[in-house]
Amino acid sequence: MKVRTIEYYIREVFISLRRNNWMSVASIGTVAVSLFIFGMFLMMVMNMNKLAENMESQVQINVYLLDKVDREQARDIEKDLKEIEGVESVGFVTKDEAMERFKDRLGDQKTLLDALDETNPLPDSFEVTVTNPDLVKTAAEKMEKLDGVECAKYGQDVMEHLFEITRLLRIFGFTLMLVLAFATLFIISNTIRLTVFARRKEIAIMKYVGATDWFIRWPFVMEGMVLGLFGSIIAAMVLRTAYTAMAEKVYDTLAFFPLIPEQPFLTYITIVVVISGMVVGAIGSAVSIKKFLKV
Amino acid sequence: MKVRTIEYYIREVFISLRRNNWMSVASIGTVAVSLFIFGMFLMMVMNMNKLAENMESQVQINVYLLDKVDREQARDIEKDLKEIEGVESVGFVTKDEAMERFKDRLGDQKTLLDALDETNPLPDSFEVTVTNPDLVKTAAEKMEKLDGVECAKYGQDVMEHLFEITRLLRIFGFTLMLVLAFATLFIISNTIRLTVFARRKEIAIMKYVGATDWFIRWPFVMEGMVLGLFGSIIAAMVLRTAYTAMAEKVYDTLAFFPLIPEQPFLTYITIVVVISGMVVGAIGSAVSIKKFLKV
Amino acid sequence: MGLKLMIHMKNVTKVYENGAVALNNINVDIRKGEFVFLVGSSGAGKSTFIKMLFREVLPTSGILTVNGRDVIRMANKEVPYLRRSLGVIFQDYRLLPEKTVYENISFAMQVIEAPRRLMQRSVNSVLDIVGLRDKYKCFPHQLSGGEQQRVAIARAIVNNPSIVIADEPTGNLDPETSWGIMDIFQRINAAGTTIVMATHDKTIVDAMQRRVIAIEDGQIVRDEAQGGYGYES
Amino acid sequence: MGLKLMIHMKNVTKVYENGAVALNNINVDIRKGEFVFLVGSSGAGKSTFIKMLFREVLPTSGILTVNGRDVIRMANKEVPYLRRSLGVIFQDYRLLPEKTVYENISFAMQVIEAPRRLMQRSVNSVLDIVGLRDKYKCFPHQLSGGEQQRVAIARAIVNNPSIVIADEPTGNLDPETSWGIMDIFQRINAAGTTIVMATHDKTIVDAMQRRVIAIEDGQIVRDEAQGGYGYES
Ligand SMILES: Nc1ncnc2c1ncn2[C@@H]1O[C@H](COP(=O)(O)OP(=O)(O)OP(=O)(O)O)[C@@H](O)[C@H]1O
Ligand SMILES: Nc1ncnc2c1ncn2[C@@H]1O[C@H](COP(=O)(O)OP(=O)(O)OP(=O)(O)O)[C@@H](O)[C@H]1O
Ligand SMILES: [Mg+2]
Ligand SMILES: [Mg+2]
Repeated sequence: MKVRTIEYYIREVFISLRRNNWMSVASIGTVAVSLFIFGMFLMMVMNMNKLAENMESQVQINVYLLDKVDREQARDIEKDLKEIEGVESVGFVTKDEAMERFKDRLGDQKTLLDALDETNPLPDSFEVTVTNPDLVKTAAEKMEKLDGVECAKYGQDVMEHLFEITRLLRIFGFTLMLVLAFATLFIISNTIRLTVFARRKEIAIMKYVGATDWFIRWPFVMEGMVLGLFGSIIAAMVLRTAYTAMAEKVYDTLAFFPLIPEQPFLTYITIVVVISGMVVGAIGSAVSIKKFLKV
Repeated sequence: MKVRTIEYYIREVFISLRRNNWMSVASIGTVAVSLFIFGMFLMMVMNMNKLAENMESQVQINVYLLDKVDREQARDIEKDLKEIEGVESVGFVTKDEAMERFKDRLGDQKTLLDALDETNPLPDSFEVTVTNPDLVKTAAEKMEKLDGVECAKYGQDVMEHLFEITRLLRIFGFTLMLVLAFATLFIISNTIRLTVFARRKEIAIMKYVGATDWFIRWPFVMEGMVLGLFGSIIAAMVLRTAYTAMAEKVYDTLAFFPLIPEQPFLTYITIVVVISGMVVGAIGSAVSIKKFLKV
Repeated sequence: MGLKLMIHMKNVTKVYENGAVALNNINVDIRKGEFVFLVGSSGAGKSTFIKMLFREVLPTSGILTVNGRDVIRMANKEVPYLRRSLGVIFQDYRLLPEKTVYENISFAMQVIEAPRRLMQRSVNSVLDIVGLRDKYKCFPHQLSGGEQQRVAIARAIVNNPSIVIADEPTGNLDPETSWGIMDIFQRINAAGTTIVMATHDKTIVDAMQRRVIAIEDGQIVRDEAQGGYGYES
Repeated sequence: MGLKLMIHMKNVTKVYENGAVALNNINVDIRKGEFVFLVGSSGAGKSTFIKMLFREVLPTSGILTVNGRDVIRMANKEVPYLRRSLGVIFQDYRLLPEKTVYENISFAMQVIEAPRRLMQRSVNSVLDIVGLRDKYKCFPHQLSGGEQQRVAIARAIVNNPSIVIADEPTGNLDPETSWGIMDIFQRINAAGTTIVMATHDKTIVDAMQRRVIAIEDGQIVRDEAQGGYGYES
């Protein structure tokens, strides 16, 4: 392939975008809109996933100590706990702290505890977080076997409930993403196919004049790529602006919500969107043109 | 307009769908896919909304009675409560029931209550639900003024938190729907525009032979409508199947989730999808053809 | 010549958007029943002349009336009715690619909401006239160049228009078939139809001895009541 | 006649998908440097004959070689190279609608990756030959019928093909311009190019006295080394 010809291809792409400007605008618009939708849900699903992770990571094991255990022994137990597989962090909670928290939880009904006078029946305990929810059960069993530990509780039913939810959230998110990816692919390649279809006569004429398939195909593929590029840049820009605006709103009003921080998330999304746009555009063109080359 | 001509229009639509079958399939596909996405999110948003409503409706005011109030008086208070603006339902909770629930809530720590021996310091109470969350505050104030009522509590901070979330959920859902509606509109009309564009020469020829604008436009508009109809029927069918399958899964594993029941929800969704498909198809055609009629 | 004025052009000039002057100050009157040949070399302005008559192209200046209608100041929604009174044979045929021969011709009758019975009869009769009865089911791309041209001719005459406007109607026809077409034109002309025909066919023009308008570089250089093609070649 | 065989047809038959028999058992040999007129009435099969030469249409049966290549058994990827050795003027022009006159002609040279300098020179020179130098910037829809036809002619000859295949190349040209084109054909023919031309133009065929192949109803009815158009009309 001569430099001359490559130069010709490139010039060809831009001339064609300009002369078929009506169709170019239509397909850039469609690419932009469908990638925007795709990107929006990619962001949503990723945030949902983050939320699920966050919820899971909050699962903790409470390790209650026997009354007779003193601070010295407690430190030893802490060391042992840290050596158990999957344990991420270990925090000590004195019986007084436990009582405070209990009172907070009771709220209205804390007057009930007045009946206890000054005695505190709660034990000292450790709060242990575990890296992987699957390890919770075995870890808790190991903990109960340690000297000085009365019991290790981890809210079995709540946790299972939670896992069920996050699992569904993940399956749903993944299905959604798959469906949307196909839909986007379908819509973009369909649009490009229609623009190629509108130019099928031109393609035939080129062949009759002696052009090889690749000579005809290259400018089309590059044009598809450029259409995809322009469309996806528009989509990416809108997505970035929208996410930033939304993030601000969420920080203001729902500070506890674990939103994925803008950077490097947005960069990542931009790359995904722009690359999908270009690839789908190029492949869409290449595939659509095929049937019209058979003359 | 003669019957002959109407007959001609109808025949024309089906001949054209068949002869331009390649383009027909492309646009029916695009309509189906984009309406499917739209319908999927319509369903999602409506369910989210239901969830929000459900959460809000669970906001309740606990009206605690003075110890001295007997059952007779309690019945009077119940009547008074029901007359307060915005009150939806009133349920009586005896002090024993309250203790049972309290024990359940404490879970692990219920041994604490052993210290109370057999005394029950909890009062009788009413659980009052309110139709509109905005009315909660004033209703609670009125309740506290009633004879025999010690206090009326409604978890102010939790509720405000919840409202914030449901409000955001609603805004987000509404924005999503708006964005998706525009996107669907844009994609479908763009696709139809491309198919009309591919036939612009035909339109010009018809005009040169003396056809009026409406004579040319009718078959196109009807064709757009039929394309939209076919596409939307496919979308609706897939949506119905998917929702039923999903509902089954949710009932199995997340029984507490307040999913909207399939009927009449799916009928409603089907109607919305099919009508939008037809309307967008018809209007898309009518608008796209306009510029090519100017010869 | 007290007959009705079918086409009236006064100081008509056409300059295309790119600056090309296609017609320059044309004055022509054509009366009912005339048979006019429009001759001139390639690019002289014949097609532009013809396209103005059915308002594909609007004159840049001047006065143009066709069949009593002011083509320039006509409302948009009147244009279809002007076109229905004309039978136009386009230089590039302009057949509907997705319609069969039969449908292409009957389309011109659908447009005027003709009764179905009449339609079938008329279409079959013009198909006979142009010799394409057995090709009625073909699509344009399944026809030879000359066959397509004959479909265009059939479509133009099927409605018995008051003026037939033909742009190079025999360009892709062999001499024999061309003469067949000219016979048809002479017959419908004898029945009162005005005919305006742009052509390059010297043999036909010379043999027919009808009115000849010669255009060169956008101007009328000759207008003879009974002329020949001109210039020996 | 020891010259190279450029076109060889043996028992070639073409039946279209709808059952139309366009050519029936054709046997023709055309040698380097010949100038052949293909005549016959509308729908006789001339365009089908010509379309087979550059493989737009594949024969249903028979043997066909063009320029030494077996057109029927040729691999798909060889087709462009067959077409590049031919200069084809299509009956329906087939200009690229979104390209200017200059681009349409230079496209045929882009395809063979000709150096830019040569391309500019060649395109300008053929534009001069067909008399369209000042229209080089126009798009096809801005040209008259004859001008479009001349662009098609220019594109066909710009690469100095070894065979020029012309389907009705003067159908939309006035006699004077037609003779100009014939002069060009005679010049390139004298330089060794083989020319096959389907035409309805009796005057030209009669005047040139070259080989004439007459087709009727898909069969060769006459093949004369120095013939005329035949049949008086
Ligand atoms: N694609 C096709 N499908 C079916 N029939 C066809 C097709 N192309 C041509 N024909 C038929 O084959 C016959 C020969 O056509 P061809 O185009 O070769 O004629 P021609 O000699 O070039 O005529 P003309 O002088 O009118 O151009 C005609 O009867 C035509 O209707
Ligand atoms: N749409 C257009 N835009 C610009 N210039 C045009 C347009 N149509 C025609 N022309 C130019 O106007 C002049 C007259 O064109 P016209 O088509 O009327 O010629 P013609 O006499 O019909 O020629 P032919 O015999 O070749 O068909 C030509 O020079 C042509 O290039
Ligand atoms: Mg013309
Ligand atoms: Mg032909």
